[in-house]
Amino acid sequence: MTTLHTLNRSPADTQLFKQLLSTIRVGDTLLLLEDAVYYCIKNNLNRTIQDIEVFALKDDVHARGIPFEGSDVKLASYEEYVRLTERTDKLINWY
Amino acid sequence: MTTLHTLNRSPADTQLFKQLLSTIRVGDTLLLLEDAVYYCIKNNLNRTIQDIEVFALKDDVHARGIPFEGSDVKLASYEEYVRLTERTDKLINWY
Amino acid sequence: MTLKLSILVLGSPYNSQAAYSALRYTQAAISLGHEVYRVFFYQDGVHTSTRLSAPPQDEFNIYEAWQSLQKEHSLDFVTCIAAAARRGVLNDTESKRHNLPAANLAEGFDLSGLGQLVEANSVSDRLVTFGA
Amino acid sequence: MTLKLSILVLGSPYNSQAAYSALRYTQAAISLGHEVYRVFFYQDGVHTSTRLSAPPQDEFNIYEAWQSLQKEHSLDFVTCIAAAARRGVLNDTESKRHNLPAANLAEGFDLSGLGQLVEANSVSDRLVTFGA
Amino acid sequence: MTIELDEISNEDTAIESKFDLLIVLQQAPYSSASANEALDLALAAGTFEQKVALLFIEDGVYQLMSEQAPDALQQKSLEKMINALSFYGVSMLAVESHSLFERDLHPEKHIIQGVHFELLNTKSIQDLYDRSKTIIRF
Amino acid sequence: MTIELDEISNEDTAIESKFDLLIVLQQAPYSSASANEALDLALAAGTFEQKVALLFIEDGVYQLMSEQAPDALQQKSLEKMINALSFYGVSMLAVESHSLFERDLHPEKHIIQGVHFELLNTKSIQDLYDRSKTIIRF
Repeated sequence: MTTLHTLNRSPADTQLFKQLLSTIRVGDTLLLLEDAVYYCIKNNLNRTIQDIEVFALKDDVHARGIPFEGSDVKLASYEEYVRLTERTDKLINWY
Repeated sequence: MTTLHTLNRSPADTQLFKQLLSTIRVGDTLLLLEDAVYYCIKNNLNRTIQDIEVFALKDDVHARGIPFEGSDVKLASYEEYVRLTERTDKLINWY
Repeated sequence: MTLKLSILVLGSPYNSQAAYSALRYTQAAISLGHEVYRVFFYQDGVHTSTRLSAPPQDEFNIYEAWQSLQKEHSLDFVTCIAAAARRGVLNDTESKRHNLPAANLAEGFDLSGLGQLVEANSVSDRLVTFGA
Repeated sequence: MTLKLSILVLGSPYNSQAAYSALRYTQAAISLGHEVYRVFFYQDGVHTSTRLSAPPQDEFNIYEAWQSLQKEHSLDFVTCIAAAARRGVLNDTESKRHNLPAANLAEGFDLSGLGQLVEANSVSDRLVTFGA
Repeated sequence: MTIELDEISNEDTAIESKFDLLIVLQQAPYSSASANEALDLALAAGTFEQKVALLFIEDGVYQLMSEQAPDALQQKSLEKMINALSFYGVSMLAVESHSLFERDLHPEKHIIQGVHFELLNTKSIQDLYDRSKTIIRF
Repeated sequence: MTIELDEISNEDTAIESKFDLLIVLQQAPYSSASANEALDLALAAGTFEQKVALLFIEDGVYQLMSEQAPDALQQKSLEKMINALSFYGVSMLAVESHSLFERDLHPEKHIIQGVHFELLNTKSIQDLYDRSKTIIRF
């Protein structure tokens, strides 16, 4: 069973991220949206959560002016968010 | 010049507390209200902020069922909150 | 694979991005051919369903956008009746029942109980929550 | 020493304790003989000024409590006109201006601009803020 | 309060059952309506005969403090609602043990009695998520 | 962006002046109206000839990111409002340096240009609080 996790809080909310980390598993997918797209600046998410495919919502990234060259995170549109919902067996929204 | 600081977030909001700590000075007063009254459980505030008089809003403490025997923090009513406003030169509300 | 989706909105416009993100997700789901079974507005999300808002002309109108989406696709929009009454969102029936002078629930939204959220969850493939 | 106090409410009832704590503080300040120059409602705090709420009978009615306090002491309550229009709180004038079918601002509250907050700050000894 | 540290219970409400809905309560009570509205949803789901689990985690564990006196703030008691849950068929109340520990809360000393809670560690919570169709966080 | 690390400027907007109002911006933009409504207040206070200072701190420093394109979310540009501040007489824009550092943000690389910010450390911020009659946090 695979789970799509979405996260919408900035890296400043360390407690929420800790809860997500203790729940996410190899094979799951993580989508960063709203203020969670600020995780893309430091670009070290893939060291923290290995073997998890990470996406960031494109419009949230662009709106906030986040530099994105060379990032390991993939950009996703809202349509791709829906497709990720399809592709996975369940969903947990972390907010 | 003395300042009355009020704090209304629970100890889980470490960033807010950090901001308050970097601003509060000897002679200032701290009033814990709303979810900040949970600081009274661990009862180690007086080690973190020495030489600061700490109050907790009584009705917030009672509503939340916080054990209070032997605490170094003093209970204050809303009237006493107003009197603390009088007694100090300025006010910073941390929320 | 076509999914049956329900959407839960928990945050108010302006205090969170919940109502906006949920709008964009719902639009995308419909454009991809999925069934949106119900959109449920709870907690401060009930403020999305007012008809008395007046954002500046040069700003995006989140309320109108939701109302148009409902109309265009005949979607089932339910605002929690208890959460709304507490927060000042009433339809004609509720307004009269409480002897209040006016109503402010937008057209296309129904006031109903939490059973509608529970039922939506039980029949949908996913409940997608937009929190504050 | 008698203080001239102004109060700023930034959080909505039910989503924060701001409106409640501000109410209790304002009551206490008045009972101790201080002057409450103005109470200003901004951001989601504007929801405190609706007249269309209907909390359950057995629950405390925060809206009525503010309205009674205003009436009893003829206090100056100002709700930010721009923040309120965005969030669905309008008086008769604003409602007509925007061609909307009803108004929901409670009696005793005035819709006005941020200048009222700025002025309150400049003439008051303290501005006490209740945030969310 | 009965604490069973990750033991498997034999009841119908067993720790290994599947849930239609897991409600996660992570906010302190009284500063907002979050706790009340989450419990309202739990009661509604129980009434509609859905299998419901509750997880108290992070600041949400403060909702379980004994000796709450919310009339000081003109609010209603959460304890009554929590006591009512089992009558409405809510089958499992779980508490994350680390959240209690971090907050210096001791089940025997600080937590309401007479209600059965499962005390879960991180691994058991991952299992609880797996066994729940839908998760809503309050 | 001109960064002056705790230097004292000679202008009327000097770092040592007193302020009627200090507006603290500590939230990221676009996820709520907080940044917009804080800046609206700053403009209003400037219009009424009050001495106003702004402090960007914690997630509030994200409001200063260059290359924001909020039309992607059908929202208006904050940058225009920030540029307008000096025309409305807002006398000081301060940024807490540690908040930038913690977020891997470099003034030359990530922050909007053409606006004068004072980069302050903790000590200078304490002074800024001292010199402000009223502090409102957004």
